[in-house]
Amino acid sequence: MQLIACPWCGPREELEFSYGGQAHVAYPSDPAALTDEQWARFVFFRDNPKGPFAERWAHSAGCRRWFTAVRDTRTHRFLSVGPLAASGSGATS
Amino acid sequence: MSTASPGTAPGAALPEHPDALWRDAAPKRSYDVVIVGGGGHGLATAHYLAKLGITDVAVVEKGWLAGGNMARNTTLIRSNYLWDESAGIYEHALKLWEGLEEDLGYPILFSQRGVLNLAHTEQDVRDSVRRVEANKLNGIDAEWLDPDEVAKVCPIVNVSDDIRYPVQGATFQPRAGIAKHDYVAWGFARRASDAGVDIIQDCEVTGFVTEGDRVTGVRTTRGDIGCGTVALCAAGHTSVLLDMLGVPAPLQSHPLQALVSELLEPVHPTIVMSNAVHVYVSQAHKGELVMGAGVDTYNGYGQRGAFHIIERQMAAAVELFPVFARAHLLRSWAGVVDVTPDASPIVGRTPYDNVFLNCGWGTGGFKATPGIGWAFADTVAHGRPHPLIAPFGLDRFVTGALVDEHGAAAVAH
Amino acid sequence: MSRVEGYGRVDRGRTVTVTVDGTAYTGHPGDTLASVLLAHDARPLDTSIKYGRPRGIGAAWVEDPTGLVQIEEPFPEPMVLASTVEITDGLVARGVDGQGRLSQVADVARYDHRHVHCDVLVVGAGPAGLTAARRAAREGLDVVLVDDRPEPGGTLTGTETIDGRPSREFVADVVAELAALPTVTHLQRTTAFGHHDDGLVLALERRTRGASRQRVHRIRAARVVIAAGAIERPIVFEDDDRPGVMLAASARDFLHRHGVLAGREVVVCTSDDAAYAAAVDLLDAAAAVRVLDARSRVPEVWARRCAERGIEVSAGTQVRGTRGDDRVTAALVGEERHEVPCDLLLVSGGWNPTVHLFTHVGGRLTWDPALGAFRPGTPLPGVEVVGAADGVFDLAGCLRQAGGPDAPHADEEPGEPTMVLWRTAGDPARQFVDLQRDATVADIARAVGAGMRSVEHVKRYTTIGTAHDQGKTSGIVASGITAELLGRPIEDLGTTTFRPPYTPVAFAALAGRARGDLYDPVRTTPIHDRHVAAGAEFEDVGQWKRARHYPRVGEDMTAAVLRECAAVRTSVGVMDGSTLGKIDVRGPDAAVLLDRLYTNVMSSLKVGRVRYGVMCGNDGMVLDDGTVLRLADDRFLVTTTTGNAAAVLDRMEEWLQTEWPDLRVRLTSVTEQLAIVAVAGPRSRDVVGAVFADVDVTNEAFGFMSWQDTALDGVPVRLARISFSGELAFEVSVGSWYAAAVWDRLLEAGRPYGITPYGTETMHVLRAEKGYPIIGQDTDGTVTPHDLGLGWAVSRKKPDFLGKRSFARPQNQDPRRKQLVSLLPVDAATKLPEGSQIVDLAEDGRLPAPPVPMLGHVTSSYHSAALARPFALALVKGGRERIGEVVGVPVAGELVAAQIGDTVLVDPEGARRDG
Amino acid sequence: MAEIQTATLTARHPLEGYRDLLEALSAELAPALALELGGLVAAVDLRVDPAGGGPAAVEQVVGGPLPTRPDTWTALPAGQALRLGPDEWLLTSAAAQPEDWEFAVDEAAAAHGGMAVDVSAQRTALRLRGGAARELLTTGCALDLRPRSFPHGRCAQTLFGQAAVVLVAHGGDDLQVLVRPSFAAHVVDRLVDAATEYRPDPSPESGPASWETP
Repeated sequence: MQLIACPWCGPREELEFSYGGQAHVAYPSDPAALTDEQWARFVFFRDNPKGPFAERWAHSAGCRRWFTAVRDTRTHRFLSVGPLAASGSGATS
Repeated sequence: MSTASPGTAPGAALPEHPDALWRDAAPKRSYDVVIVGGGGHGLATAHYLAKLGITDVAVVEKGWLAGGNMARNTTLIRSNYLWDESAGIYEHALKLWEGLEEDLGYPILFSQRGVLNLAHTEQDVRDSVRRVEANKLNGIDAEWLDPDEVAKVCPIVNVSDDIRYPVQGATFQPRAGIAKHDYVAWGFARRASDAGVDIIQDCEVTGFVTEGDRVTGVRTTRGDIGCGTVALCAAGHTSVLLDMLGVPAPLQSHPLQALVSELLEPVHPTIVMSNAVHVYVSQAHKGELVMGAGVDTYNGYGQRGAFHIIERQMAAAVELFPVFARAHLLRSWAGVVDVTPDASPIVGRTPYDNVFLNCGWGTGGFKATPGIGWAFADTVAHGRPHPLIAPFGLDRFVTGALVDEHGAAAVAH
Repeated sequence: MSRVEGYGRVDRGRTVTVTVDGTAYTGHPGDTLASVLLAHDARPLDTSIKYGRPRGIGAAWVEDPTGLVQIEEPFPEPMVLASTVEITDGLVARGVDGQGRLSQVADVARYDHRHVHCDVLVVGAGPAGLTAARRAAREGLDVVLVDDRPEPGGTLTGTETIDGRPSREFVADVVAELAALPTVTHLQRTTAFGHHDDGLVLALERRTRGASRQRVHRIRAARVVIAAGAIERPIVFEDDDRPGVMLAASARDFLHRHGVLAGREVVVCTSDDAAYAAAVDLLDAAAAVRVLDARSRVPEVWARRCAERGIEVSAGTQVRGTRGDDRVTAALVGEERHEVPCDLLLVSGGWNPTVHLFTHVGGRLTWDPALGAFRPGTPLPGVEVVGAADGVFDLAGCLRQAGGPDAPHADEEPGEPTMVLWRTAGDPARQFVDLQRDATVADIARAVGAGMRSVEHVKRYTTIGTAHDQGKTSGIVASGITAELLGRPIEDLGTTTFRPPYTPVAFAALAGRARGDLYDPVRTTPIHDRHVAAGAEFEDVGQWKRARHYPRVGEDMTAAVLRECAAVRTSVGVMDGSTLGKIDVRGPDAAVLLDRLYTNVMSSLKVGRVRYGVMCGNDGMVLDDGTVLRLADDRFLVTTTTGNAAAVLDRMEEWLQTEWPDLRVRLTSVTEQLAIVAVAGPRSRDVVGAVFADVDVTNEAFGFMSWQDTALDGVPVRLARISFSGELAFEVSVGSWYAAAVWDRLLEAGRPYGITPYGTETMHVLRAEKGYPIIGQDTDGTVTPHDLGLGWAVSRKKPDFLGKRSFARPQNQDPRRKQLVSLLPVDAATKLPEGSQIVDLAEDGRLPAPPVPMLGHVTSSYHSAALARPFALALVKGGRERIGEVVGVPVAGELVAAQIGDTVLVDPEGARRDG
Repeated sequence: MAEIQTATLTARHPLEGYRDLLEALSAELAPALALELGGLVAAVDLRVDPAGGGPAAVEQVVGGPLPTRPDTWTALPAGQALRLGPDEWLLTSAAAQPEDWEFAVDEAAAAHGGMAVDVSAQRTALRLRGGAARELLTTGCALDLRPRSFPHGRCAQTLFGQAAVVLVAHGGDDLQVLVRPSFAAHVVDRLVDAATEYRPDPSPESGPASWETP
């Protein structure tokens, strides 16, 4: 169980956080204009790299703020955390 | 061959491995079929391809043979899935398991001791009855047991009301079982190797040579290998390969942890799964308790998970099985499972004419091994998806024809 | 008896009696089961798992591969090492032949956890660990020192000299210095068993006082100092598994800790200097000793000491095997295999640093040819390895490395390098590598012959290293022998992975306090006491306990629910709806947010009004539903289902924060701020009107799907005309401090009408009679609003909302999709089991042989008081087109005929909702 | 059920059923440990941009400074101000009625685009005092609660056991735990269970009984 540095609360146990998957996936500006395939790509497809991965996390048991992080999926270690990008952070479901 | 063979009850001595297993091959210039991934699925595919007369085949494995999820899983075998599509492939696999020892000429210790899927809430009960009724109509052995009947099948389950989430009943599939994973992998490897398949270890795929919509070669750390057809069987590492091909797939790789206890006198005659409290447990042949946990929440290829998940799992185990209190955790480990949005596998075509995909099995890969090996071999041999796997194509995410096992079955492992 | 006067730190003034394999033995406080058995020259403990060969005590601590016992009394505990069990009066144990036994009764012992934070954690209280802990403590740091043995000092025997004094005095001084500091926590009998990221080390304390038997310390340290020592390595030879074959340092340990001489006629075979100390010590304790050194050069200092004592030392000599029945009677020495009588054969093939904790966090090992061992390679940030764990095997070096500027001093001992000797010549089938698994060199040879090239494959083929000891002594030897057989350097092969835990940990210790009701919170509403007092039966809904029904004496659930249903349909009932999720949605863009989240339009809702809403995922499947109250232009109160309350709020926050941060909206959970009591039935107006006399509750003044604020004795209360039963109904919401009082007032006011508390089961029946779905029961993540007949709640006007685009996918256009319908058993008597599948009804009315195509399943099924018959809701393929058709439902092997109907079975005109 | 006969609506503490137990336990464990129920106080969740004039306007109304640093709190004349997030505070008052407190703070914040929502009954408070108080919390909370890391003036939203809590450090060994009412029993049950450790005779039947301790 590693420590994750919440940009607001500071380092806390991993258990306090929830995972939001890939970051920077923007909601389509006009879903109706998309083909079924393009829509499926947005709804279901996310990157799955072995290495650094930009992700969204929420400090759900703390300040409940979302933030972005870059994490190495080979080691599971966080490389950096930062506030959310201005837009297109990729809420998914 | 469908009954538990003697000597596979908990506490039995393990049979010896044979004196010869597989040839450690060096890559040739090219093969009719290159199977990427020397795990259970890759080896089973090679075996069944050989049975179809296709033996100019290489299985390339980046590490040691069957050292990925095959070496790390908890070996549950069952087919009591809700949807027809899932039941179809898993039941086909189960039937093959029932004859696999003979087919492979290898003591795989397939022990059909049944699986109980516990229900703890009213909704669990509804979901369970629904699945049992669907199984019956699909010709799969299944029954619903009330708590007293659960206790008869597995006397150590605490069916009293004094636990936080009392057991309301369980589904039971008597033909479910466990097998010895290394024996299974090695059995497939030996037969494939005997038939002429090259098994090439320490051979990591680093890229593909493409010509239009065909892949003509596989780049590896041991040189380029020409190929007629490529069959991807890389489980948790599939995305890494697909990224090389530029083929997107809705896969996410997560750690999945498991653990064993010391050897114990027989105490647990069946398999018990409880999704509500995230625990599944059986007692393996030598007597150790083998347990699996829930999937770790975040993506990771690290083959390790967070210990708090193990702690939570231990709490659940002691709740359900009070006699486990002083059993000891001997060893814990993790594999990398590739999960999909609907908790069903992705098998079938890719945008490349001669590349076939088999991935996304999540926690269900081991139990499917002979079934998918058989159907995937048929697919590769005939250049089209076998009907059993046709529902599992990538296109379902576009049409919306998902096979949503987590929403409905409440049974993920 | 092999007890030696003048040796050992056991308390000889007191006697403790234990029973092993039916024989009573006496020992002293400070003894272990192993030392007691050795003190009594006890017969072999057990026999081996595969070949039934006798096995005894092979080492003095956790590395022993053979001395396993089952504890029977005071409480059964499977498979523990005799060497680690401290004796207590009444302890009953027996040897284990392979499998432990679990107790058949529950363990009442208490286990707990504690989180600990420190600047420095030192693992191991041997000379290096004590020195490192003292150094850190003197710097003023918060220090935690853990050590798995009963007493500090590690393997210091007391014969060493540190800072010019006997080593045990040094140990006592350091311990006293640490004990005097409030910044130091020193825990003995505490095994650091797992090392995780960011300095988290889990340690199991076997407690000797306090409220729990064992405690897991979750220690988060800024710096972890691993001073875990080293494990002596055996040399493999023929019949090396015989009782009486022991690691050399363990014999010293038994002598100096327990005053037990493990043998009187001793042969020491070694390829390393350290074993000489055992030879000398045992001779000094009156044993006869002979040393066989596999190396051609004998270390000078030890040669001299041996000569002084008359110990015969044979250089360049190896042991080849043993003789004996139940225990060793002779060593077979040299190529000639001549017999040297002995009752104790001590072995030392050098040392392996205890690298487990270093590797748990990804530390890589490197082969050190000078040491003949794997040692920690590239350092890890925040982790230090000192002393023998780092391959520093001499005392002087350990102290120097761990001690810094004021390091304690010990004299250097010049010596000869260790010779790497995995095995001596002999019959591989009788050369045991893993004594617990009965695995031999022949097994490794077979594995290699079968094509195995990786140590992981060899491990799996032979099972070496998979037993209770996880290969503490056998693992690296197996790598070495495999390397030899393959003709490759051992550094190419490496080791198998060291996985947590370092030593076995009881399940219950890991579970800690999370057992019984503490396993998971039991959430109750502020009215819970009232339900208990009224005799309610409860059901688990998530973590909540909800009143399911309120049986009267003699009633089963069916009878109670029929009565409660009838009360609501004919008079009035009350239900506690406080578990519903409630979210305050505020800000100028509140309506915009809700329009994006709900399938229907919320921006057009007028202040004072209520609207039912449905939420879908991006995949177009129903996620949740509930009511939305518009409190002001910029303020809404949203309710969610009980089970989804947290998930819905989380999802709303996720979209708001990550996708639409430009929206000026804030979300606040008020789930527990507000209690809700539903008052339902034709007399509900009378009851609510009586309690809230200042509110005009007429239909004209207080219409359906509207809300009004009022007060009760000055306490704000909100009333809403919301019905989940089709009856005239009000929801009363109040700050939850006052919920029980409001409940009481409503019951009091309802007494003239026979007001009846009703539970979730009754609520489910009433809503089902009206065709209202329960999300999660009538849906399963594959159901759209249209499938539920909620197309009216899906806006056509809004350009987009979450899930809308998915409705246009081909699958969503399929007329054969499953749709929610009612199902009435034709016999008007059978209650179809929930979850039942639905099939076409064959002409003969029989269930065909499988496979049988399925049309859908029964999602809800009840007895109806209003209909005086059982009924069900079901998802059926193309169901709405099939209304009126009769289908079959397999129940206990028979097909029950049931007719498909519209979902609304009671009051289809909706006449009752206004009273 | 004395409360239903009174003329006015009676507020009931969510942990009322534990009051006697905690009093008895505190008496037994004094001075090492005291566990008390907090009072029912008005509380609002304040959301306002910290960079604008909102905080200052609210300070005027609540009569004290709002905390500026993450995970800290300040004392108000009759309550507390806890910084819960970048734009979020919890403001309590033992002197105001919940609806009045909400109205007052909301009015002040609204002028600056902020808002306040009544959450008086959304959390309940426990107080832990005594030399063992911090250690008791370490049985279920992973935060570093050493006095130097969690001194007077700090607060933190975190987990205790399976429950979300807000921990608040007062002077010395005096700590406050805020928890949702429905999780409060879980927290108290765990604390009471853990407090067994400090009893003069800590349950010999389940601890390391004499036959197991050398």
